[in-house]
Amino acid sequence: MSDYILRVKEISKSFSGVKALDNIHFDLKKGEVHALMGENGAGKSTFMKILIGLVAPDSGEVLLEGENLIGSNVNDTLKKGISMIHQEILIIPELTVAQNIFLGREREVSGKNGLLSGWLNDSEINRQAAALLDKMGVNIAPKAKMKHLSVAQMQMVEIAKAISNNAKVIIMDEPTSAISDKEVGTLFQIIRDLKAQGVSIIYISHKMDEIFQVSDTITVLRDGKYIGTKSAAELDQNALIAMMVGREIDQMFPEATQVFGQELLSVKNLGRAGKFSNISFNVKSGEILGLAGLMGAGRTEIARAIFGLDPWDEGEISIKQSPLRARTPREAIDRGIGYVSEDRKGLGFIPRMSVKDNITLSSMNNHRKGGLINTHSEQSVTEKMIADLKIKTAGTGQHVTYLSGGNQQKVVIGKVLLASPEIIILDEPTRGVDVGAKFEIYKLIRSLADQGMAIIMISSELPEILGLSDRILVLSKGKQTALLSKAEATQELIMRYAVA
Amino acid sequence: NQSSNKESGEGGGDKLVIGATMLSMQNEFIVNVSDAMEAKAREMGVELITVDAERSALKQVEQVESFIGQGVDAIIMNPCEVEASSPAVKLAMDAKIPIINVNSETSAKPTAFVGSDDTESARIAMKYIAEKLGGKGNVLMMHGFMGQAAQIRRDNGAKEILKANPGLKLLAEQTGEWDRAKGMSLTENWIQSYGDKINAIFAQNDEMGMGAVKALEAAGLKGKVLVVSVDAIPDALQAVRKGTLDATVFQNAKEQGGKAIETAVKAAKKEAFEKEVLIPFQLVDKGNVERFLK
Amino acid sequence: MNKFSKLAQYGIFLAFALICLVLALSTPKFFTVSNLLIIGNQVSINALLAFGVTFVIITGGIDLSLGSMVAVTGVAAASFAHPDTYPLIVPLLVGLGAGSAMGAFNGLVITQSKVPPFIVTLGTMTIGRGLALILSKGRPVSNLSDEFNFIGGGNIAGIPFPIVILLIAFAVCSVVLNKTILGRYMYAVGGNEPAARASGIRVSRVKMWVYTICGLLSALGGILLTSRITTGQPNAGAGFELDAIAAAIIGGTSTSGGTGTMTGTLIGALLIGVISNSLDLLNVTSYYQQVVMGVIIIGAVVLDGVGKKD
Amino acid sequence: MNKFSKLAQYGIFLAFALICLVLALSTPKFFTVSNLLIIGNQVSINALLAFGVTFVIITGGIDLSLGSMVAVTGVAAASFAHPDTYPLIVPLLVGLGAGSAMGAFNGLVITQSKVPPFIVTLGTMTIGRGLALILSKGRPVSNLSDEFNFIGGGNIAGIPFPIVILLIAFAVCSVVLNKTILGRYMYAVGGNEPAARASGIRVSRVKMWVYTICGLLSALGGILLTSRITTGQPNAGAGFELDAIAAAIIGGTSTSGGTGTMTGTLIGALLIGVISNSLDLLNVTSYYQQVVMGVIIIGAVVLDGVGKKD
Ligand SMILES: Nc1ncnc2c1ncn2[C@@H]1O[C@H](COP(=O)(O)OP(=O)(O)OP(=O)(O)O)[C@@H](O)[C@H]1O
Ligand SMILES: Nc1ncnc2c1ncn2[C@@H]1O[C@H](COP(=O)(O)OP(=O)(O)OP(=O)(O)O)[C@@H](O)[C@H]1O
Ligand SMILES: [Mg+2]
Ligand SMILES: [Mg+2]
Repeated sequence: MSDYILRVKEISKSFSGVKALDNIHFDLKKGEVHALMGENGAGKSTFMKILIGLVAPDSGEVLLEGENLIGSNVNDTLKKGISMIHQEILIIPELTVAQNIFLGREREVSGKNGLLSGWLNDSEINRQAAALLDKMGVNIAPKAKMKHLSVAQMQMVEIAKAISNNAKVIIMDEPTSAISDKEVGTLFQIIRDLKAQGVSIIYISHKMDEIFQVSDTITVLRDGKYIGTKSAAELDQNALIAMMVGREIDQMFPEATQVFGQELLSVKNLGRAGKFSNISFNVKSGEILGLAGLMGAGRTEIARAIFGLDPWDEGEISIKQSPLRARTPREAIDRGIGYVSEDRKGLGFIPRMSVKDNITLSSMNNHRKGGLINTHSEQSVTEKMIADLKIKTAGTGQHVTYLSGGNQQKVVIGKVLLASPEIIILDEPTRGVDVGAKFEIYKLIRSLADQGMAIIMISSELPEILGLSDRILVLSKGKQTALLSKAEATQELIMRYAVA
Repeated sequence: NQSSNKESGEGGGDKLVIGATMLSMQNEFIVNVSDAMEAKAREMGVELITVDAERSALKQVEQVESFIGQGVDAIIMNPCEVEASSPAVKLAMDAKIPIINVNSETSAKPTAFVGSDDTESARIAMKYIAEKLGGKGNVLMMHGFMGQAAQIRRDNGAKEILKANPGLKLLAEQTGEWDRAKGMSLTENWIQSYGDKINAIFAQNDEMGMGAVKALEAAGLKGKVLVVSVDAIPDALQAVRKGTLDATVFQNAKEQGGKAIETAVKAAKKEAFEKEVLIPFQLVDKGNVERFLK
Repeated sequence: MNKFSKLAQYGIFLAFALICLVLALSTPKFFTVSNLLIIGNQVSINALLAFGVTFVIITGGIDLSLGSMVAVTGVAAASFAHPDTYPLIVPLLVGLGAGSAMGAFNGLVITQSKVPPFIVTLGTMTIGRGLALILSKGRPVSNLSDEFNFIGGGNIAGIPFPIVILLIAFAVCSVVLNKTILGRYMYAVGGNEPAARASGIRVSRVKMWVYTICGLLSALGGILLTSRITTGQPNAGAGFELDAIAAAIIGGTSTSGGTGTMTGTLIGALLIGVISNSLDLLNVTSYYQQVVMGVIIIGAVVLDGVGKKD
Repeated sequence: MNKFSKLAQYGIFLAFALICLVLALSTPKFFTVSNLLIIGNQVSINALLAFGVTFVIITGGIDLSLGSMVAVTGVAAASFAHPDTYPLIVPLLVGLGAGSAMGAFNGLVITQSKVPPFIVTLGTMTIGRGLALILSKGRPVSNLSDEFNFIGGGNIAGIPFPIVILLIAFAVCSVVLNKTILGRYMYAVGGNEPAARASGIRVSRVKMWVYTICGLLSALGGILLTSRITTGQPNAGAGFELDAIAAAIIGGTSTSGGTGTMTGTLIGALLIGVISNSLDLLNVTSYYQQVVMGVIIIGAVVLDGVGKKD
């Protein structure tokens, strides 16, 4: 009994009448990695926020080494030895990496008492941050401003922050959703070290292979209810998926048909100073082109340039042989390009607008009626899209901010589809999306290609790239290093070109 | 030493420079004073630098400091406040630059004063009301910006007369912030509250008085309520002629401005000058309004 | 608008109803037809400006130049409104044109430079005030034609004309905000500007529209004011911007952009108007009026917040 | 502060230097010691308020009650500063205490209710104005002791005392912002409030501090003003809030929170002061002054933006 460090009993929580968590039980052993699994919207993050003291539960008990934590605020729980890597990146953009890592703990670091206890000791903060990042094997300058980092680098800083707290329990809510394999390797090494020191870890991820790599125990939630806890050794992928979604998924990737039509998009010698250079490729109707590369390879930058979000310096982009001129998102959309960004929250949707208003935002011209909006056509189009994409929402009027990550992603895809694109660029389309929804999205991507669209898919998950792409363009440090056919591509080959 | 510092105009280097700081160039009466000063300065061949204190005593003190720094030959100040503008007078006196107060006073004694006493204007207006009502009736008073010198003095003057006429009852007093639209709204609201009980309204300036007239006209009460205000701006004079405004109190802007420049020039040249030039107020009603219309 | 945000508005609506009830009980003069019409009349100008600034705030901007635009447009219109000079349409077009031009200038600077709206409109606030004084040479422009004065002073079937204008403007603004694509884009731009851009919305164009509309509504307010007091005052409208912004925020428009409704803003404007009317009716000493006004405004919004809690 | 943000400040610094250069060339009176001291003296009050509001804006808030706090604290201090009544420390403590209390009240309402800072401080702006009038019965409080008047009017070795206070306040505010944990938390709260909260920062406490400090600095400004004009003026300080906020934003503090420096704010305040001083020196007609002032302020910030572009 006493080897449980954290015990949770009968936690329930409702948001405006809707039950997000219903009578949850959870026990965490000392020194174990305990995976928490469930579909998007199952209540995992809400549960974790209750543990850390950011959300107050309606009822229930949280005991850390026998001490009840209910009523404690974040400040207390952090001090008592729980720390958390949040699902959404929570950083202060204007502060430096080191300042972010030790935010809230400046007093401990400065080591000063009495009158000087309010004084900052930034040289010590920088020194400790440098040591920490070095020990983790992460190459980020402690004095760099946070806002100048890539999302992946920000995520590594968040990891550093959580482990620097010397916590007994570390919650990791989708820590790998924005980082590439190399950093995942780094993280897993850290997790093993922590485990050896007796630290307990709650690990949340939608990446199945990770779960079986790191976890000792797995607990599954579904629709806010506790489903069960099993030792990782007892389970295999299919059994786990069945526990999560309540049914089995046999084949993850749909069959490719491989009949391509005319060339829709062609990119010639595209370059942007300091970001990428000499990029040339084309995509045909019905084809899925995968863009592979390590974090920071410049894939997102290329996508943004094509879509008109960023300028470019040299080269040409043509749609059906005629070049882009205005180089704005409006032109791109009008010419038939759709873009699903990797930055869902920043570029994807308007949080405080309804599902309907978001989903029709790029195609409002289809809902014009004598100068006013035709709400009827909007409503019916939205309902159809919700049904087609199986979006889980309380209704067309629900604010997108209250949807779970996977469903937010579907809303963004729906918006892009409604603008009737011929070319769709999907940047990390399944980031943070649960297995069930991932499967839906794969089917959707393939069916779009089958309908004659040209698809560019950027992904850091190699199985996804391999499973779905007809051709694969590999990038390394802003340069294109290979264009592989489906037949010749293997995980090892892609990696070889990605580090070239 | 100051003449070497002076801006040399086309005519040569010896032109006298006078710095003037005005209460507010958004106030029609003050603009008239300023125009009169400008005209007189041109006539006398002196350079006049006019700045706007925008009703802030602090700004006024700073402007006088700047004038001293620039080494002007004389300063004319149209004070924002009795007390708060006084440090400016002291600064100028200490720097041995003559300073002439125009239009209103400060508690510190300047080199000379040209103008009239605001308290008197309110006395004149209220006396007129007392007379017309036969010493008996209900009066409403509309104040300017609370706490400003003109508001305080016009309040004092009016209250003096009210005290002397126990038959006059002050039903209510509120601020209309010198503003016509605010004066109009306030009167509309008063009409709701007091309706027929109102016999007279004293507005501390013509702008508010004109607003009161508009509201009374709209309510069909104009014939029954006496409205008197202060300043004699052109609009108010027109209204007096038409009979919508019963009376206003004329303050001679032209005379004040001209005399201020004359006095400043004399003081700068160290010639003899009058230490106090008082320019009297005059009541304007239907009987004598033609004299004041250009 | 979905159910949730409609519910959120009940808060301020209830606060408003409560205050009206208290007033009706404390003075019988409050709930008379004539007094309600007076309030409507007095509220109209602030409400027009508040509608304009609601658009701006929804897109995440701010406009501090409203008051100056009232002055410039009022003076400009008045200059063409003397009796027997131009037909009525001329001063109206001049005023509305001047307001739209100033608004468009705000929009142009804001979209073309990286200067925050606060500074740009603070600058045009000062510039506008100067322009109004230059145009009028610092003196009120009076002697206006009767037709012009009807706009602010006349009645239609016993309803003051400003109230008629107010209601029409309210209807039009509500439709623009809720039923047109432009309105939808305003919410999108204020809700998440990068996402709006990535959705193909021409953000600069939306902002240009919004500041221009705000200028146009300020001009309407300026014309109404000028006509009501039968003079173009170069110093008119000082401080109006704060009242208008207050009305919008009291009505639930968030300064961070992306939310707000015209109904909320109308209630906000009415709330301010009702309080200042009734403080006069109750003859509260003017010093205390200010204290009471401040307390009630904060109180109403606190009440609103309580209503919103889940 | 790292190199990048230092560079970003060069923009406004260069704009400022450029304007000074133009002025120095157009009038020889500009670059005299006496004129520079005058400018420093004139800038001091606005700069103090701007320092206070910089803290507030960095946390993502706003304070519109600065001007009213100047009036209340000035009147309160003046009431205890008559000659031969209390020692000098009493009016100072009364003024500073009143300012801190009002600031703390702002902070309390903002953190305890869900009312946006704009509305809360607009409310206290009105309330404060009323309080100042009530305290002073609507009349200036004059006849103050010589020691009290020294604060705003005296010199130390030829340097006006307000400049000395300004420099000390600048040093202290810079240290608080850059060298203390409180300062760090201000940036964090304004930069990303949920992230600050998740890091265990007590956001409400930080906000309480910030509004209280802003009240304290306003009180310092109020005391300086009162002493300078040797009167506690109940209507003093009207409109000061906009100038102070403008100084902060011109100096690079973003209204969306999380950025800003005291050096920037100081330059912003100096810029405003220098322009208004030199427009007087150049004898620009007052109406045109406003236009020029507006154009230069927008222009300076445009220039700043150009400097910032990468
Ligand atoms: N503040 C809130 N207000 C209303 N509903 C909320 C709020 N926060 C969460 N929810 C709802 O609670 C449910 C659980 O959300 P939660 O974020 O915990 O899911 P999750 O399991 O972490 O999903 P994902 O895998 O997508 O991150 C969802 O239906 C979500 O819409
Ligand atoms: N705002 C920024 N400021 C500075 N550098 C940036 C910024 N955004 C991205 N970078 C850098 O630009 C490079 C290219 O980033 P990009 O996001 O295009 O990479 P990517 O190949 O799409 O990788 P990812 O898998 O992370 O999406 C990276 O080195 C990144 O650190
Ligand atoms: Mg989650
Ligand atoms: Mg990317």
